[in-house]
Amino acid sequence: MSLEIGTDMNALQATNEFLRLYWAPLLCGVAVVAILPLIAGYIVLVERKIMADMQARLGPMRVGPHGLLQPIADAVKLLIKEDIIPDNADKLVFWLAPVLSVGAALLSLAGLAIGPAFQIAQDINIGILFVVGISAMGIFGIVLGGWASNSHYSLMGALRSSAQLVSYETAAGMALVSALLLTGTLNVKSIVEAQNKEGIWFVLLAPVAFFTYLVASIAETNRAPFDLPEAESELVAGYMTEFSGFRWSLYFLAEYTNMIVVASVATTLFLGGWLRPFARVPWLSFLDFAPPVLIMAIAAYCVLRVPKQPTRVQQLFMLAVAGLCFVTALVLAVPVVLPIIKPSVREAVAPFYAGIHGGFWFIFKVSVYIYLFMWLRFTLPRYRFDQLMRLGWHFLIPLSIINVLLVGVALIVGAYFHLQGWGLLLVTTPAAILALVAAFFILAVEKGHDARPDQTATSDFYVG
Amino acid sequence: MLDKILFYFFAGVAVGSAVLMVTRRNVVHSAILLITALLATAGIFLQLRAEFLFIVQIILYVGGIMVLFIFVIMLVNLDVALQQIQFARQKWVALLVALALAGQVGLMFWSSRKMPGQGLPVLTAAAAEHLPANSEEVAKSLFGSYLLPFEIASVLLLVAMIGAVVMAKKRT
Amino acid sequence: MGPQHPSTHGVLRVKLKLDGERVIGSECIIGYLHRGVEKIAENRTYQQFAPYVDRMDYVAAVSSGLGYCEAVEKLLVVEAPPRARVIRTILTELQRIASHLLWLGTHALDIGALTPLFYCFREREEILKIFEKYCGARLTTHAFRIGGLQYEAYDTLEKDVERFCKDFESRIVEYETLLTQNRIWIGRTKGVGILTAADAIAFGVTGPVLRASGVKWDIRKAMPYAAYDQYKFEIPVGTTGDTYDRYLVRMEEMRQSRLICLQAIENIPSGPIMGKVGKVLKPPPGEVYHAIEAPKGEIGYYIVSDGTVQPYRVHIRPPSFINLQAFDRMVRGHLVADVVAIIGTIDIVLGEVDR
Amino acid sequence: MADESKEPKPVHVPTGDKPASSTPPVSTPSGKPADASAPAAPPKPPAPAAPKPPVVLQTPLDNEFVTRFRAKFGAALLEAMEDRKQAILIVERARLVEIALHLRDDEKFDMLSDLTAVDWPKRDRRFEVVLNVYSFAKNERLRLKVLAADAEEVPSVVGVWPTANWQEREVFDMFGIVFSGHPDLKRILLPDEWQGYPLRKDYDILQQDTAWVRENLGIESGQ
Amino acid sequence: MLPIGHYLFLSLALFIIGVIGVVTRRNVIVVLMSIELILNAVNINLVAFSRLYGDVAGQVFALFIIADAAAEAAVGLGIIIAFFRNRETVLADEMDLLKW
Repeated sequence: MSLEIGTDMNALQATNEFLRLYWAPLLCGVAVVAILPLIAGYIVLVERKIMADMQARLGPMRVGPHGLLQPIADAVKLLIKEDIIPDNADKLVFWLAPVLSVGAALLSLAGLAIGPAFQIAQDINIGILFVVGISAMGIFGIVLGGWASNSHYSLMGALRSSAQLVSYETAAGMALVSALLLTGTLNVKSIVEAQNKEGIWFVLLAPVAFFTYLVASIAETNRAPFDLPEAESELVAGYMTEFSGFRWSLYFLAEYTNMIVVASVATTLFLGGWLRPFARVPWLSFLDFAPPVLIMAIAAYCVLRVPKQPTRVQQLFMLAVAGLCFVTALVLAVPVVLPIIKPSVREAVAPFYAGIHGGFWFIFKVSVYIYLFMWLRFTLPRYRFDQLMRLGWHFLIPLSIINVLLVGVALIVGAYFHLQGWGLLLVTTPAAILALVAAFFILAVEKGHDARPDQTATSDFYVG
Repeated sequence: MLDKILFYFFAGVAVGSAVLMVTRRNVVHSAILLITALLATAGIFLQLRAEFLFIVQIILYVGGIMVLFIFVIMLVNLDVALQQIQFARQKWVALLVALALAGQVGLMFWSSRKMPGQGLPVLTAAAAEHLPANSEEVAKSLFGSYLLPFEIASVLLLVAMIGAVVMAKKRT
Repeated sequence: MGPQHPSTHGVLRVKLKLDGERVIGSECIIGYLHRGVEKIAENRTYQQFAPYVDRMDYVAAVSSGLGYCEAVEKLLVVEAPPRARVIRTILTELQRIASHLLWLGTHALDIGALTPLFYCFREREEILKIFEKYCGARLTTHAFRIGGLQYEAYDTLEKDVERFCKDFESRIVEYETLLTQNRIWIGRTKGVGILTAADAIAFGVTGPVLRASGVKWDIRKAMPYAAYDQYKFEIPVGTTGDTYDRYLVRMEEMRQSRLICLQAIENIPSGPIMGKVGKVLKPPPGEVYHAIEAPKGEIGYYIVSDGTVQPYRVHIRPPSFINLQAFDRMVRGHLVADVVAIIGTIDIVLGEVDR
Repeated sequence: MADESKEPKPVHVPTGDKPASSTPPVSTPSGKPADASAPAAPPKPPAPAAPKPPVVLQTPLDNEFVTRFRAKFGAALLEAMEDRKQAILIVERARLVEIALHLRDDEKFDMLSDLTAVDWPKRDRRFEVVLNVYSFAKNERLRLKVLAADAEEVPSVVGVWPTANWQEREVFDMFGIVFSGHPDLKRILLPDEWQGYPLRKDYDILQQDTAWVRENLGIESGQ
Repeated sequence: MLPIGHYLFLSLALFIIGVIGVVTRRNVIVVLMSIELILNAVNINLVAFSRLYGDVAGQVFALFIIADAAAEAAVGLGIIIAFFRNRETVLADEMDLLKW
């Protein structure tokens, strides 16, 4: 699709020419921006439910059956709430900050490919880099937000969170570099193809990179043990203190979109985007049936729950949810079942199959990744700011740089023996082990020269 | 057609925000305006099919240097400096200098119109499709013919980093 | 940090002198919750004053009640019957577990761990149910009377306590897996708020804070009261006296309390629950100082009687008030984030600090 | 005085209307033991029943510790007695710090559990500052008493036991006893500009905060 | 790809604005920012010509300029912070002492 349309056309012809060429990305773009608040809302609901479940309580149950309507109630509440602007705050910047934050988050979604078919910005040559770059813009939203509400506390919170973001971005960048060594290209689609060709997910080839990226991405979205900026105890709600109502929900949306972005980058790069697990293993092809069966089970469960709902309207709602799940199960089943019934129609169905199933698996992996975020959030206490920075600078960044080195060396050796796919494991696993040895070495050095009373050993925080 | 629209849009934004940046009293506003100017130039890089540079500009310039600027502005919290007058007395001298500069370049443009020989190279650029993939191209030449400058640049960055750290360290 | 700061366990205002992030000095401004309990005591009879004692340390009301009743019994030179003493021991130990659970929950929440709070409150709920069945109240129980008990133990008391103790062991293991080995928890607590043994004694600190600094002293062992001399239990002692040691000491104390309860419910002696105490108490003139081991430390009652129905002077030695003195020594040189952790680890209740 | 909120029980009117509690009107607060209507006298031998004169449980105490103490301080030890098996030493006010140092270093009383005061308006030296010390080594408690008149200063023991800091401030806050040598003697529980010392016997329980409320809030206190 | 004149004119405009900024503004930080703007103008030229001649060397050189701009900004801001900490001001006029 050449960008250059004949320069001599008049305006009208140009516009419909433009539309003809770019209707797909425009449509996807609008879809994503519209659906995202809903998705973010439901992620919040799921998070509160899981948190409750882990804490031996029920979580939101009041609005709609099992609190399913809770996000809508939250959204309405946020919209209605009065929008306070602190006096002599910087009006322009106060308005701009949340917009910038959300804009950066949503824009970086454009570069990602949900399924082979569904990608907003078709094959950007610099795919992953584009996503990382744009999400780096989110820092401005936070910093300017803190500055605009010109209260001392939120300024400190803003400075702290942006310092944290900047330092963990380098760590995340380095982790991505070591993964990109394996793919060789930046383009999102070709990364997944590369994993498909190799027949192995890159998480197995570069486990340390995946681990560092996981830690860095948690820190980058200000969540779980790294959510110091809005640590209630010292600076109340950090840079978000002065924002209320709709503005605050923009920040909230930005945080959750960032979480989705980070999760999908990890999925594309490490967990083989929209590939079905063991995509190329013939005898495991029955896994194709897994998605429809799974959704059908959910639908059945909903139907079972219908009689238990207290009021009529909740029963109806539950029925609607069951119906929805049933339809999705059908949609997923068609491309799988049809070729078996009528082998002739296989080629026609193939793109549909790839698109729909690919989409399912991608969303499935992203939700597993996000579940990990939530799980960490409920179990781990919070880092102190200096520990947080020390973990970032003294441990994560050197570890990821060493890892880049080792993966590079491993690849050269691999190429020398021209190993392929699972063969590569022979080379990359020793590289991973070497990286871990380096990690413990960094730790030993760390423990050694830090004898100050409040110094703490911060090895990889997965222990415990 | 689309190219023309894009270029004029980005050029307009760039020049507009640059002018505003220079004239704004509030430093934070001028920082934000500089960011928009940089983003506009990134847009122009994109229009010139230099994607790698587009993303490097965003990550390095906007995501790195401007964050540094904003940090320093916050740390130095300039409301004390706001009250002082922002513009040096020699405002008019500067305008004069700028006009002279503009005049000279304008003259060069104008004269090139007349004399075909030494005029602007009127080559038509290669069409967009068969341009080689940009980042691979940049990588090849960067690590191919320009390896030495690459190393020197890294040394330069190292020196700058150490300098900045030493300079900004608290004199404890 | 203003009086209504979310993590100061009540109305405590702390003025911090900061150098950047580090704390150089601190001053606690208290008195927001001062109700003049000691003045009221001089205008009430001995029995009427008992409920006031529960309102001081509202988290460990049973133990302050026990302290007061035993002090007055000492004044009257009267001994509570064995059955009453055993039931008192059981309820006090349960109250100790409940108080430590509340401490663990809020302390972990201050440092950022969300889940332990809900686990702790789930167990604490069980204990409060037992209190409610026994004496009708959950928090300020006023469970004991001078000379013995008011209410006979309800029939399923042994079974309830046994059931609670049985599954409490697995619950403690749950907390331990969440926190003890947790690298971030260790990071936030090890080496924070160190109090050496000498400082602890100098500042008159008592209870788990003192034991965490390495001083092996517990009134239940040193001067046994109620029925503590009949049971075997150890005193957990820390080494460095930092927040992590205090955490370990309190966790171990919960285990020991559980053992005491188990030993106690095996044989609750039968017999009267009320000692030889008349309706009107007129202790012979004189004075007494009686101290017991409350969950926060040594709570002491100095009662002077002039022979009338009303005590002439009642002075209460509150453990939180005196432990809080050591706060300034512990907080120096730490970061603002640690101040919250240190306030949590001293485990103060403002009702008791201000009286 | 409309005292609806608090229970009407003015202190210095001994025979005011009693709350409907069943206890008979209290006779003059002289040390009259339980009157006849008390139920069966406590059978415990040491606390004899009503007929005996008021049993004073305070018996003079002289064990080897007291002799050692007397040998060292002689006149400073005014009286040594034991009340309900708890040793009490009444010592001279001036030499309190010296005695405290001696107790802490030689006698191993290394912890000051409690420091408080009692107000006996009828005595000439009305205030009795009470120090409860405890020895970890000997697992023993000892009570030191110092008598001080209204304006007299009591030497502060903060040097010996730092824990006395806040406790002395509280005694000053409640009784008005000035502790000489205390690092920063000011009110700890009550607002700084509070007049009067609440725990003194002559301080009526009812009109506590009228002055403070009128001054700070400009309204009449509701007491 | 528009004729090269447009890009030259654009970079000239930015360059001039940058120079004006450097000369007129008293606040050192804004001066630094204007320098960034000037460097950016130069970049546009480089990329335009690299696109015109199809040789990617221009873009590589632009990369080096960005690296240099980063180094320069880092050291420049370091100086400003050190200066601000001692003299409490960020205005160019008051930076008249070589050694304070």
